[in-house]
Amino acid sequence: MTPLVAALLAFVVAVAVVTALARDVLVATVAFAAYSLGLAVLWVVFDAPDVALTEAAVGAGVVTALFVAVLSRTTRPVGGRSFSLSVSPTVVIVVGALTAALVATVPSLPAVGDPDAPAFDGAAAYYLQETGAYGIDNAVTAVLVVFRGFDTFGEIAVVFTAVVAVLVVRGRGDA
Amino acid sequence: MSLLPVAVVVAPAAAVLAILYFRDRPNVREAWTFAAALATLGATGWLARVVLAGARPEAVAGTYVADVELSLRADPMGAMFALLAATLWLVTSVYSVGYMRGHDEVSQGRYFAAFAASIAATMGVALAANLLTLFVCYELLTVATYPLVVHSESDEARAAGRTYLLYTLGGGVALLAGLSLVYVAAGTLSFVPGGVGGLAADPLLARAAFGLLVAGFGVKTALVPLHTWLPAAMVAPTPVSGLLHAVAVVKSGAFGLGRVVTHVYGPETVADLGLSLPLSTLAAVTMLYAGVVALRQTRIKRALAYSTVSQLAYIALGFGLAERTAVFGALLHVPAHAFMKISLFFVAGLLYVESGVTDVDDMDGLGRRHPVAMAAFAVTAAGLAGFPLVAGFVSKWYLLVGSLRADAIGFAAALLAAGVLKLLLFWPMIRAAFFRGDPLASGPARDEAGRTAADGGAPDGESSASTAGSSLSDRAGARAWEAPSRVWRESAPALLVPVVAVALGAIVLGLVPDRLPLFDLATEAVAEVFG
Amino acid sequence: MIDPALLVAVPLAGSALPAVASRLRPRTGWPLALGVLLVQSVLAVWVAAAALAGDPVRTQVAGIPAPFGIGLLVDALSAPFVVLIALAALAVLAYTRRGGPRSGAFYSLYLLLIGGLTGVCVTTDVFNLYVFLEISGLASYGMVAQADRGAAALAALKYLLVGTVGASLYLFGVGYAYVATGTLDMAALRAALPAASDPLALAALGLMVLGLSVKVALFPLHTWKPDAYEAAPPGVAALLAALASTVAAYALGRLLLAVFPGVAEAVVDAALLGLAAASIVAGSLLAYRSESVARLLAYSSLAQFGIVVVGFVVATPTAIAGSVVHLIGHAVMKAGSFLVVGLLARTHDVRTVAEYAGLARRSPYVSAGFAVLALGLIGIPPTVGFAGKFYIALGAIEAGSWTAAALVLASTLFGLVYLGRVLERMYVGEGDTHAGPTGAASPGMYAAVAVAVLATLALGGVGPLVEGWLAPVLDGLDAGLAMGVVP
Amino acid sequence: MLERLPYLAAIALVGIGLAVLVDDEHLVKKVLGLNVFQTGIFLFFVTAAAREGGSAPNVAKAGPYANPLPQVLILTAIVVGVSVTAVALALLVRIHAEYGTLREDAVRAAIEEGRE
Repeated sequence: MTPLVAALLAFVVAVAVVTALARDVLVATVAFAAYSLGLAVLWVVFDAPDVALTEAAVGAGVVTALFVAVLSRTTRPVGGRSFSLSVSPTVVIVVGALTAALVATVPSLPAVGDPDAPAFDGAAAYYLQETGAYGIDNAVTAVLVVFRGFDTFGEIAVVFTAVVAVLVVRGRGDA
Repeated sequence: MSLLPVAVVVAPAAAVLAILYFRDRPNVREAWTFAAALATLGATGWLARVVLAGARPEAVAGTYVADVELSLRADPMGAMFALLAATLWLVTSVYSVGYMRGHDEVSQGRYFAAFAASIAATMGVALAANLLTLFVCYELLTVATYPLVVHSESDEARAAGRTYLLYTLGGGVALLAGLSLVYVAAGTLSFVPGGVGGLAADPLLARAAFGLLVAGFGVKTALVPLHTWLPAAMVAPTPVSGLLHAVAVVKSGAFGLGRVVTHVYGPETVADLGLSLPLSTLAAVTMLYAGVVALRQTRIKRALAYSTVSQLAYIALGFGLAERTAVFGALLHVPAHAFMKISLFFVAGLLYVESGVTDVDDMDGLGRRHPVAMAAFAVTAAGLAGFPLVAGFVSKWYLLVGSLRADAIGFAAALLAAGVLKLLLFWPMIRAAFFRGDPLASGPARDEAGRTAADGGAPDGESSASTAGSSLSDRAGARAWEAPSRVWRESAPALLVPVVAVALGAIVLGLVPDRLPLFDLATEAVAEVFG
Repeated sequence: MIDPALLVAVPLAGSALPAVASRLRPRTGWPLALGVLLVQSVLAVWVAAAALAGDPVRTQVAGIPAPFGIGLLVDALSAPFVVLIALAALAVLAYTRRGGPRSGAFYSLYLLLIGGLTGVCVTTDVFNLYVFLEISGLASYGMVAQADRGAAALAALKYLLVGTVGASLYLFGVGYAYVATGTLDMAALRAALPAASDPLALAALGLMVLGLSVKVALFPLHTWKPDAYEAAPPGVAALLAALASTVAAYALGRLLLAVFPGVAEAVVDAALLGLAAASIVAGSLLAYRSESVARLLAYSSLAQFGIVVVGFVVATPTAIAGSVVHLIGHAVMKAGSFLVVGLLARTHDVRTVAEYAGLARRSPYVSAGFAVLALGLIGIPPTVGFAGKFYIALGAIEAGSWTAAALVLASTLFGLVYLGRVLERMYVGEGDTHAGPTGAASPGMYAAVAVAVLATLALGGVGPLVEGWLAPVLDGLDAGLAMGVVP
Repeated sequence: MLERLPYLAAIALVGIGLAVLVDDEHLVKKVLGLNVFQTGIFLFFVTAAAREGGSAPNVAKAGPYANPLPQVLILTAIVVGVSVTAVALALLVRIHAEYGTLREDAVRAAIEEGRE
């Protein structure tokens, strides 16, 4: 656990809290963009450059742009305090219970970076070993297009579904 | 594989569709009812002959759920019930036409269709070869009779319909739970004369299952405290009360109870598990309680309903004793009570249609206005009280002997006490009808056809609106078939003939019971069960 | 033999056709969707028949061996659902030709939904299942929003938010399962999980079950359902009622049976039984209090899926067969009911229980059909609704789970209370019995309803068949093998 | 516990996101909450992929490598998440066009009003 990781995690959680509490949705959106960038850096630190690239481009870029575009077409609340601190007790109980249950599992999780964790056996080891055979250096790419290409096919379908759904929602599906 | 049992069920079922299709053409519609009733009676009669000759025709529709087949099998007990239902359906159809037209009821197409469907379901109950098939038909019977209960569509009828459904489907749930337990315990649901065996292996489970089955069938048998739906359901038109709530529905419950005792557990197992005493006690309590409550009723139909509750308990008691003679008595009491009670209901309906009388207090002098009908009433009432020479005597005699043979003196005393209660119930009615009052001075005002003017005297929610709403000229012009009621002052023949027929049936059952196929079938059934 | 991958690929690839073609020529969406679905149905029936007649049909996509690649499997458990999806899609399609919506994009979503749901049914990879869950989810959000009313957009958004939370919780569970075992393949998971440290397996199970429970809409995770079903166009409501929750429940069952048996069984069973009981009771109560018939039917689904979950918890062969029968039966009956609701809204402009009064006289045939469907939902024999419940109750008794048995049996009475209300109004309610029709319906709409009614009756005896199909698969389960998957 | 800090952070993000999603009346905030919620789960996966002294899973370089599989899963999940967000935002635009507000309570009130 490097201090860098700890600092990044602290930043990400802090910005997430700002996103949560900001009453002005534009402030929240900007905070969310910062949050995405923080995550992207975190992905790099965790040796996931492909995820980092996608997060920076899609998460911080496209999503933020979409939010801003929506906000520019709609109104946003003005006036009053900048942060809202009131949360309903039910939400606190439900979310708190889920969070507490999840935290209780943390000690059982393998330590971060533990090379003996089960996740490094099995499928992952197979992928790393076989990647070369397909003439691809980047194991992530190989898994994406070869070993789990069916997921990627599904992913394309998800994007297409979203496009069509947006058309339908915007009322442009009638042709 | 035989088509005969199938025909018995399909004949009334097929009539449902025809009746619905011709719902707006009364004569064609009723023709279908009669054709189906005759066909059903013919098929049932043939079936009874075949069964008496020793055959057991069977029809299997295939495995339904788990390993249980949906199948029909005619044995003496089932054939007896089927024959009874078929006979009374024909009689009731005649009466229904008279009653429904005479009373100008709404939705007659639905009425006759539901009636035929109820008979089809009853036939299924009678001929079911296993508990699951019986259950399926039992539930369908509930569904099919619901439209009859709510027929008038008044608030009271709807409330009664809700009560009816909750009780009977609740009973169905208990029944389903019970049969599931039996299936898990015994591995089969088939009816075997004398019991399937193996049920005593787990006494606790077997007792729980028996309790659930009794509760399930007990609802329709109207065992106290599951009986309250029955008086409420008297809101239905009288022929419905007659056939369904004195014969098809309640007898399906009693019949199911009998099946459980004789063909699922078997009399021996019932005795071994100590189930005989609780069931008999429950029956005896019902018998006496309902007998007392009946005395306090002011409406004729409600009094009859409580009398039914009491009489059904006789049958339950006979099965509960699980003794040869008592079971025989219980089986005989099924047709005996059916004939007697249906004629009482028919008379009650006749009095309402012809004279507008619904209350016991209004019966003064009716014996002079309706001598034939009231004579039939008196005779069958006497039979219910246990007088010799009428159907009720024979069956009660066997029940009495059976309870003595089972060394159950207490139950024998209860039987006698219940007979006295019947006497107390019916004697005031008969005395009022024949020995009191002036028919023209008492009771509600009548028009020349002997019908009530709108007087709010409708029986248990039966819509008086239809009577009040149509003017006299309407009736005279449009209803040519009403004319006979003026020619023959007694009552309309469509009403009176069925009354006389069932009353004669009750007398024949009392005079020469052993000459009738019903008696032979009951004898055969007992022989099968007790070996 | 046909590759099961085609079952997924055909509708997903075919979904491009209606959207594109209807831009070039209007009104080509419906026939194209019909064509794709016909192909799909033939494939589905063919594969299912092969799987039920002999060994399960399986494939490893792109030839990557199990457990490293993604496996697809049509066995006795998934085959009925594959066929159900294809045929229900065809029947509802017949309805939508006139009942609408009719845009090309809508039919693209329609095919995407079918492809996604089929994918959920055939995949044996827990992450792949997530992807298909999201495809079908996105498609259904879009389809709900297709309705003109403004409320539809809010209902769709609520559906989207809750549905995505459900899918994400499931994904979280996949994460735990993967961290604990290093694999995503169901069979390999089953083999590895008992060895995994307990809290992780329990967390994986808990999150996956929680996520799928949201999709199934078990109480109290149901809040999206009534709004979505009420706001959606009738055809969409029927399709979703038939398939969306059904397929999620299938996935739940598959996970419980094929992946997680043995993981903290007592706790999990108690929790699931509690969830099911809450669904049965609360769903019935909410249904009873609904004024809108569509909402009533949506709430009734809570209770019905509660019963299905009971079957999966009891998990004897009888109970599992019961859950499968009840899932299929409920799909048919509930879809049919929603089609009737749409039909009546169109022909008589009625939507609430009060407005249904006296409908039996105004529209006798449709009312009779609805009565059969409602009796089936209550569980009256000989409909399929009874068969499923009876099997589940029988299985519960065999297993000695008296609470479960009592719950299932009692649910009949609950059903009677909330559906009896509607039937009573329709048949003996005091209503405007003479008002004429306000709109016309197409033969396709009537045909779709008739198919549902006939299937409700005809499927009543399907139990022994399903039991027979499932027996070999469940035998493998008892032997400690993952369902239908050779170790 | 400290060496598992990223897991705790992931759970915290899930909790924060879920709370916003459930509690906030503003529909845009709900969608933002959904995104935070999802990315919390992504963090869980990517953390599980990290390896002590490892490098990005490029087999041309020397190992040991981070686990490529969770990374691939998250690549897919990110795209799914964006797709969902896009549809959600399209719905928001339509709701705003219809009711002129994006506060859930206000929209509900408007719908109720329209019904009466």
